[in-house]
Amino acid sequence: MLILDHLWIILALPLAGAAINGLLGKHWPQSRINSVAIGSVTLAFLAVVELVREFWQLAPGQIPFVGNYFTWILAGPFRVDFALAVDQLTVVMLLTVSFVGMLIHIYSTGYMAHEGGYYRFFSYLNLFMFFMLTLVMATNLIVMFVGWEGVGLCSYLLIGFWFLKKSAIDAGKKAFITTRIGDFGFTVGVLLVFATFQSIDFGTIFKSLATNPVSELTLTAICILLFTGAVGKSAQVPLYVWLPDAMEGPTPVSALIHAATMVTAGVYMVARMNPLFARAPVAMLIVAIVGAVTAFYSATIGLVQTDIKKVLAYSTVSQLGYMFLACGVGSYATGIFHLMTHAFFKGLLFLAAGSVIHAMGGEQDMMKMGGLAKKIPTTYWTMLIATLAIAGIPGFAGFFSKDEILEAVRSGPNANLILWLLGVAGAGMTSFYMFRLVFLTFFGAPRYDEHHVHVHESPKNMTIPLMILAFFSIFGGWFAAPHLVGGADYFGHFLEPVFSMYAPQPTGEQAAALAANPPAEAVSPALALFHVVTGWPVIVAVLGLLVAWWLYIQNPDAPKRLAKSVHGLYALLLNKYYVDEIYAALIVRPLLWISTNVLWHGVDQGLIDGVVNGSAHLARLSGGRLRELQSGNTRSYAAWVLVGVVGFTVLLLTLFVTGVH
Amino acid sequence: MEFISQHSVLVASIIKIAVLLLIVMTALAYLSWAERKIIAHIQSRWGPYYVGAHGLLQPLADGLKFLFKEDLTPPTADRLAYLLAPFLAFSLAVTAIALIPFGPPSVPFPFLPGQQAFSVTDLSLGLLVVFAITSMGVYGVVLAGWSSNSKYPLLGGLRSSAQMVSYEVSLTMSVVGVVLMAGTLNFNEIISNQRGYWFHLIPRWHVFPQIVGFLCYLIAAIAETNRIPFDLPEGETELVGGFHTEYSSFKFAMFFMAEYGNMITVSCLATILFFGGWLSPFPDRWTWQVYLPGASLVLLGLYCAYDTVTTMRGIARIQLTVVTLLCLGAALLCLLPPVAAVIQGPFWITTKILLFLFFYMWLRGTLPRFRYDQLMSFGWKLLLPVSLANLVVTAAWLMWGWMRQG
Amino acid sequence: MSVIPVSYYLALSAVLFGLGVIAFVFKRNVITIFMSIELMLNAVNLAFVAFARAHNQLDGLVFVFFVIVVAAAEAAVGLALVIMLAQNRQSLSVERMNHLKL
Amino acid sequence: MTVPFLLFFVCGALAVVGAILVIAAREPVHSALALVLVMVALAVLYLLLGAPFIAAVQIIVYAGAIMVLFVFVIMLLNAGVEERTDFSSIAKYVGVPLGFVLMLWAAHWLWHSQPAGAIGTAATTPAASSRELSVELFRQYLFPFEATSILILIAILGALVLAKREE
Repeated sequence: MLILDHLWIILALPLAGAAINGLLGKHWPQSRINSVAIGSVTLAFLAVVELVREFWQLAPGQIPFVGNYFTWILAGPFRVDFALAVDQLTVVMLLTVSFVGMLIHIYSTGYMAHEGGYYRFFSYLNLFMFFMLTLVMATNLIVMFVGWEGVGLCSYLLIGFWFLKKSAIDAGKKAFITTRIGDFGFTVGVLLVFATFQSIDFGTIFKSLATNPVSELTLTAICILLFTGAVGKSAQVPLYVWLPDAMEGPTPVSALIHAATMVTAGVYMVARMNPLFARAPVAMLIVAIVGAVTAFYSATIGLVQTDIKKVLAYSTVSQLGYMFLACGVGSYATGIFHLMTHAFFKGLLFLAAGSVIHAMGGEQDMMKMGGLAKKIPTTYWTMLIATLAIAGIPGFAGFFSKDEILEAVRSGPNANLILWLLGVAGAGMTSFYMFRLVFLTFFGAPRYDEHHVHVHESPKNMTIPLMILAFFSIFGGWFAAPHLVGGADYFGHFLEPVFSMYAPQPTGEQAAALAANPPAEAVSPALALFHVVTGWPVIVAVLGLLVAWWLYIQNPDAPKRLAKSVHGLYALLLNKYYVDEIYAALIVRPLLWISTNVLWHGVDQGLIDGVVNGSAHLARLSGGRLRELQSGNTRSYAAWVLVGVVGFTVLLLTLFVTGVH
Repeated sequence: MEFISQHSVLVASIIKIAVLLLIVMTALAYLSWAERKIIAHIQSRWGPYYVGAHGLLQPLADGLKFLFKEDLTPPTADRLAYLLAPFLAFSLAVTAIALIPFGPPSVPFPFLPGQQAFSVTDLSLGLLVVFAITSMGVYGVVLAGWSSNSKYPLLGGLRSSAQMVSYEVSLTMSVVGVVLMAGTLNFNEIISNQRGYWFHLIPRWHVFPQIVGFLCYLIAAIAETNRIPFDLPEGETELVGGFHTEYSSFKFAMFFMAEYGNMITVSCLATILFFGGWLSPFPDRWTWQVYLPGASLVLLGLYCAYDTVTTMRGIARIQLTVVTLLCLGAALLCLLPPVAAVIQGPFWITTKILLFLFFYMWLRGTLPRFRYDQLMSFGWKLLLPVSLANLVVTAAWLMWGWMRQG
Repeated sequence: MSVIPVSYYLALSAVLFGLGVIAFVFKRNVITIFMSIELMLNAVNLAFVAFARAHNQLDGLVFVFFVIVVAAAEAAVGLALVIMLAQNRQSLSVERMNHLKL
Repeated sequence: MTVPFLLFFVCGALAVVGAILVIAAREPVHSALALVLVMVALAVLYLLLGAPFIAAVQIIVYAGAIMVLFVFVIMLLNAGVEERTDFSSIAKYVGVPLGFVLMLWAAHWLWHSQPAGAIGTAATTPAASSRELSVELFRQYLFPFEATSILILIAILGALVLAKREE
């Protein structure tokens, strides 16, 4: 029980790395910084592996395994322990985060090799790992919130990493502020939780929830508030706007934070709070709707983007939408499953995209690429694999998870046809724009000036992570295969305790619903497989592939004509439905106006300064008067003191004289 | 008669005070004689010789001279303080002696039950009170220096006040060790704490364990009494007569006597604190020591007789004969067993005190004077740290002993 | 043995304190003003001892002890200050030390 | 009129006279001497109150050290008769009369007061032995005691720093 008894080690390692690099690394050679950064993260990953090994040996009664370190805040009934907990969900998250994180660290050493502020970058990355792990292992809302805000901070720092670029800084601010809006809801939610349960500790909350039920209204409020935070953090409609801009940051950052880990924090939180959501069907529905809408909506935007990273960003948003959709329909395990696979292939996509950009010498516009497949084969193949995975082509990781999600939406306990349609449509578009990306980038004739840009394959420390991730993008989902063909659901079964321990007893109509469509009756595996492979998701995916192929390989000038023919729609999509402009018009400008004219000129200059200056003036005035008293003659002072003494004596005697006599 | 029995305290005290005062005054007078003699012999001179045999009547003559000389006061002097100073100095010096026990408290006062014979008062805080009185002694010097309203006395007063205040600290500190060992501030208890013998021979006096403290005490005491080598307040070469330059006749005599009184006081303290006060240095089993007082007087008488016969001429011979007879008579008295038993304590303590006084004069005959900065740095930088260290060590040692007993 | 009421001692200490206060206000010499402070302290000490005696508790005496120590410290520092003052401006009268006034 | 009463009134009178002299004397040294008189009288009163240790400390520290220091400083600066300037009319017309008011009133009030729980100052109660006092001092009041020792140390250093002439 080395790690289980010392969970803090997992946190301490990246933190130490961050501290060392951040404080000392300024003038260090890159090799040393690398060893510190990668070393710390790798050790953390190994610790996690060891942790998993030990976790297997735990008796079911010992889960979740809580390590309590110190009481952080203690105010009346409000008690916050700095405690870490491990259960199945945590294990999955830990593995994903630390593994992908490690790979991306390694990748970064190659990608950032020629950038300034090298030590700063890795210090931030390690810090991010620290906060992310904290978030994942937290056992109460406050500690979770620490991680929550911490990753936000790191994201801000890293988006604005090139702080000389105005756009980068703006993007950073945008991300921070937008997520803050969500976090506000989250904070209120936490407070409401405490007000309701007199505790912010997960275990305590859930237990009390199971024993004495709370009014559904309250629960719905709590869930919606918490979900607001998730919406902000995980870039769902309507707060998704920051994520595309976040692509201003270095690509590894986009891969790690804005694809693989941080943005999934919202999903994780919702899954973690599943007992609450399970008892608030309205909130569940909202989650599902938001998820589905986001999935569809951002997919549409993704169709026409030309910036390679923007496309990926919108696909990320849409994939997150799928996860929420899964959570919304109550199959959290599937959501987490998709989270994991998504971490693999989306991380891979970004890294590959980064590799492409690297090869193109910083060019991000797909319209200026093309025909790279021969020049950078490794990148090409890995990217292709990732694309197949995300598109949901059978046999790849994404296929299993996404298919399960849609299956849950179609035939789960609270199925919903509309949401299913949205999801399927989104899936189709996903596959379309992903293949569009691949075709534009790697096929056709090069559209760049070959004399200036000389494309070159990335170094080993970039390509190897690509390959590893590619491997997982293929086989990362395979252990869900049996379930598809009606066999055992290993992943779901593994996670089940987390989602069933405090689950509410099924009410009448739910039981009826369960009875109505019983678990998939055991058909022959071959038949089941056939069903699945010919299911709608696959069909639309293939459809998307074909359309993309037809448009961008067969007759490359078709897209322009198409764009002309439906010009309005095209422009709408290209400008992302003008959402940024709408926000600017509706929120930002009024806010600016108010703060300028009312708060600044009115309150600040008029009121506050007035008060301050006025009081100062008053002080000077009265001081001038009082100065007469200050004769500078000690005896006078003594006399005044004496006056005071006599006054007080009189007072006291007149007050207490009766008591003494 | 019953008035006496009622106010036995009062009566006894008055009688004792009277006797003590008588003795002390005589002692003071003859100390000056002794000092002059001893210094003279150290410097191989005769010293006072003509007023009475061996100048034995010299003190009387001096006293008369002091009484009848003109008592002049500087016109610019501050009357009150000028008058107050010598009285303060003298009375305080003498008062301190009233607390010294000159014999064991067991000896009763004749005809008055429940009263001690040999100590005027037996306070539980005796040592502290003595220090209190001596600490007031500074005022005599300071006032004298200031009130004379002239340069040398002022400087002398400044010096002596600084000196006395500084050395008073180490004086007190050096004594605390003994107080710790005895666990009391009462003189008689301190003395009885020194009863007994090591190896049945060496008396359990505090000198042996507290040797460092004793040395510190000795030095500090000399400084405290403004004696050579610390007599800067009246360092003739620099300050003429120091603080009492302007004083003449009887006021001067009072300062003079005050100095001797202080000497006696500190000697008494040294004897009591470090040398077992009125305890005999010999084991009790040596019963013959009972006759030592008489024997010594006999020896003195015999010397006087010899001297009378051999060297004295004329009136001196008669005087010395009287002295001889007195000595022998006293010797006879002391040889009577009851008297001998009673006289033990006083005899021993007096002997020890006299030895100390002799030591003082001896020093004066031999040592040169310190420079003022030397004096100060010595007092603060050496004496005080050493005495403090001694205190700490003693305390630690005692603690260790207690802990070992558990 | 007759009993002296505590109130006598208290009254005496009050009188002494008052005189100390008057001295403080009345005197001009820095050193004398210091002395008047000492006088007040002494008066308070008397009250302390009287109370200690009246209630048969030692705490009062302990406080006197502390007061004396504090007085000693105060005298040490204060007099050093006075010396500096006298060296810097050739007067000990507080009425000549009105340089605080603008 | 028994002995304690006599002593009390004599010493009390001496103390008051001394205090008045402190004010009246124009020579600082005389003030100092008057203060010493007050202190000695108070010491006797302490004895009367059965606090011999405090009395001794009062004499040794107050009269024997602190006041000597005062006199010493007076001599050092040889401070003459103080000048009777009257720049502060407040002190003259408000301070002094108020002082009198305070004194007389408080004295009168206390004279008639009988503090709660006080049992007179019977000489029958035994004098506080230095042993008890020290036990109290080193057990209950150990920390304040140490604190005062630190205070003294600081005071010494401060005095040194102040009095030291910088070369």
